[in-house]
Amino acid sequence: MGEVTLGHYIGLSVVLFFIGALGVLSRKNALIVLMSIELMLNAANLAFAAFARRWGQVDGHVVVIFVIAIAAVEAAIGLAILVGIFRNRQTVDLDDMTALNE
Amino acid sequence: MKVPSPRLRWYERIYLWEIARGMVVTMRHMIRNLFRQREMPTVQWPEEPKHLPVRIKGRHRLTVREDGSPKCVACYMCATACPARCIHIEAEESPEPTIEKVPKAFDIDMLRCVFCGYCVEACPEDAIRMDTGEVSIVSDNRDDFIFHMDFLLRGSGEEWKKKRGRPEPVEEDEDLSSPPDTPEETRDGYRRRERPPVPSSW
Amino acid sequence: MPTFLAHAGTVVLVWILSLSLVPVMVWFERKGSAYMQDRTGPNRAAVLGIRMGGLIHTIADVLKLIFKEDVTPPQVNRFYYTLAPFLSMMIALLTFIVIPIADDLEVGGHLLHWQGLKIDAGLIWIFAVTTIGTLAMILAGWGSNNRYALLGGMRSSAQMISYELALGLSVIGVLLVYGTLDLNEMVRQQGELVGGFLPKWGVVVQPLAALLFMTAAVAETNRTPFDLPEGESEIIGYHVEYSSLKFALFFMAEYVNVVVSAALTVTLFFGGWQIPWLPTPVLEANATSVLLVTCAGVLLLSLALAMASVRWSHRLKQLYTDARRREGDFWTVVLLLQAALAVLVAIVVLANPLEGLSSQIFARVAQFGAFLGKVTFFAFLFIWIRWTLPRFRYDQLMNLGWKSLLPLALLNIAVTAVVLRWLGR
Amino acid sequence: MDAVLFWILAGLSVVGGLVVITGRNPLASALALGLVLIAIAGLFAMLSAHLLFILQLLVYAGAIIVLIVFVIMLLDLDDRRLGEMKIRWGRFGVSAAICLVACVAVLRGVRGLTGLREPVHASFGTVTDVSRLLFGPYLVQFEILGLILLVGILGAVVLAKRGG
Repeated sequence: MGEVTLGHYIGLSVVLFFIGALGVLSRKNALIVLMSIELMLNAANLAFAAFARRWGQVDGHVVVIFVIAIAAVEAAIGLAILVGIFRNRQTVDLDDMTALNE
Repeated sequence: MKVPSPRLRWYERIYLWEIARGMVVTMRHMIRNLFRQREMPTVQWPEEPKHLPVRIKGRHRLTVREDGSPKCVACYMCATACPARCIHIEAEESPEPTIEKVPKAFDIDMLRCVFCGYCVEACPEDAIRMDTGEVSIVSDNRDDFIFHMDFLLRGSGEEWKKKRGRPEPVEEDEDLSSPPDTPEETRDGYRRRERPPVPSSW
Repeated sequence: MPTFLAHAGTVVLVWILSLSLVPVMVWFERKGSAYMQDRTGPNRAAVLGIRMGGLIHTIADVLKLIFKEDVTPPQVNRFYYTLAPFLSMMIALLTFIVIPIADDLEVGGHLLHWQGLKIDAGLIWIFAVTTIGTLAMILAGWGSNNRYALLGGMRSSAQMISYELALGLSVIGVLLVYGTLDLNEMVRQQGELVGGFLPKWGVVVQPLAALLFMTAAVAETNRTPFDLPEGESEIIGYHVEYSSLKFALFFMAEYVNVVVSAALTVTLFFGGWQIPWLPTPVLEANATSVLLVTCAGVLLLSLALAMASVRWSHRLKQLYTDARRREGDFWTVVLLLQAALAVLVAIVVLANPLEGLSSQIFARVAQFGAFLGKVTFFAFLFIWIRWTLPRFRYDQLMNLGWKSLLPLALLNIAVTAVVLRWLGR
Repeated sequence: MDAVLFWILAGLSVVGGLVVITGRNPLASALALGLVLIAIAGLFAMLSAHLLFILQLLVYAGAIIVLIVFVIMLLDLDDRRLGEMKIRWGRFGVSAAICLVACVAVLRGVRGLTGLREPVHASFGTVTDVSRLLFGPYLVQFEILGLILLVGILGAVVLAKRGG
């Protein structure tokens, strides 16, 4: 197994970030896109926490707390918008939301 | 109809005082029952006999004539009246000239019986009664619940008398509107009996 | 590594504790409710004639629930349906591990914490884990694929979320007073005295918070008067479709939750493992006399009960012909043995008084006993409340949570902050 | 010990992440996301970030996942609508290729990072430690964060009300 270094954590963070990015790019379901964004935010959080541990400074933790709070707000607002859209259009498919395009 | 809700005082509206009062009530009951268990109204059946009304409809019995033969004339009235169809009668000719038929078999399926008492009402000969007072009919075998004629008749004999704890009430010209041989102190419909101690627990 | 082992041991200890309190809770529930309603309650099931006042019925119940057929309705979503009860039980058990059950003990240079998870944000841990508990209810309701179960699940999760706010905010006042999130540190501070004679328990310094917390805790554990999520007989709850062991898991999780709530109430507001007026150093110094007093108490109590038991035994022999007639004799013997044990311990202690490590260990055991006693009392209080109060209607429930408890909790925070500032802390 | 734990948690989070983006049913995605978040909470604990560990559980695993699950149930996506939500494998493949290339590129750069063996002081990442920064140098940002949360609450309420 070897020793776990900073590289491992950052590598995991990168992999998770790109999984999230893949979800955002390829899925059309707004719910899953929202969840993928949460995934990306978490990947970033992990990197922050790992660097904070590496340099022995908790400033990184403060940033993570900010990100968590913002993610909570984002989820709340995003889901509220989603519910609103679903009420009006009976769909959560992002490709159908082209009202401004027509 | 609109029922006006009572105006609550301030201490009633914040509930706390009333909750405390309610909890005192339940705790009082609990403590009283914990230390005076024998006064609890629960009847510890079967260790303790159940106080049944005298005229409760219990298991059926078939009444007998003075010579011991069944009063039943196999007229099928009871079987016809039975809503649960639990009475099964087979008739045969009677040896006596004054009686036309007697039952060869008289079975009651107690698993189907609903204890409605219509058979007793229907009987023109006062041959079937439900005054045994036996309501707990228990077995672990289905066959035991089909009561045959000999048991239904024997139930009116010594064994039944012992169980009943009072003299056999069968009289030819008895007044059926009031329970027979009812002692004065049980006129309220309940037999008073010394209650044995209730099993207590910790 | 020894510290790790000690933590693991404590986790196992508190789990055994919380799980073994479940049958006791069920016993309280059945026998207590029976006596409150002038009934006798369960008194038949017996092992070799020993009925233990109906406690054996709980074992019978457990056996029944285990061996019952596990009916899984065909329309359910099997994965979520199976996951939910396990999640619910797991979360109930996870909550308990941050609660300290005795003071720290220093052995051979290692500081042993009698707390499964030694974490300085212990209080937030409890809220973090209980929030996930909501998920178990939603999953149970949704996975059952039954609209009544789904409505029950939604209702209960809405209730949980609403009361979690009140629960969390009511605790903030306590946080302000003690200035820490560490539960063990909080308990240690509750050993001090206020005004020279009152122990500085949470309920003394934060009475309103204690009241709010206990109300919200009853609601969180879904017990009467807030038991709409279950509503056994009238409105169907989220676990209608469950049977056998899966139902038993929900059932046990509820009781573990009650124990956890009681333990948390005790830890935050009633001094945790503190024995009033006997902080740890004093307790260690006077270990011998405390133990002797305890022995004397046990001796007197056992003798009194043994006398009652002899009378009771006489009555049993008149009443029964089977093995149950010997139960009184059994208890008499057990109580006399207990009395003898107390005498023996007292003699041993008089010969060589407790000092050093033994007195420290005795102090921890005594504190654990105090904690256990308090937890049992509060667990009984929940049951007592259940059999006293009628159930709330759903709108009343929401009104109480959002319009009464929440503003009061906020008010409590503001007042506490102002007072603390004024006192100059 | 640490390495085993890391690889277990890392494996859980990656598998969970893949389930999140490939799940047909949003509920499966949401639960997988919960798994990822709990695994990441575990990683936080391994990085001795005590407060973050608990906050991750409280806010993410507790609140956000429950919120998402609630919304999924409110939306009542039936089988027909779920059928329309099939993954377009063409688009998915192209995106996956791009992401894979980018991921490998970044990972090559990451490989050189070492360290993490140095011990940190005992109170690292505890509530006291983090809040000393939070209420010190970052006080203004923290207050702004509170404001954002307030605005977020109001916004969510307004959005939810207007729709009905």
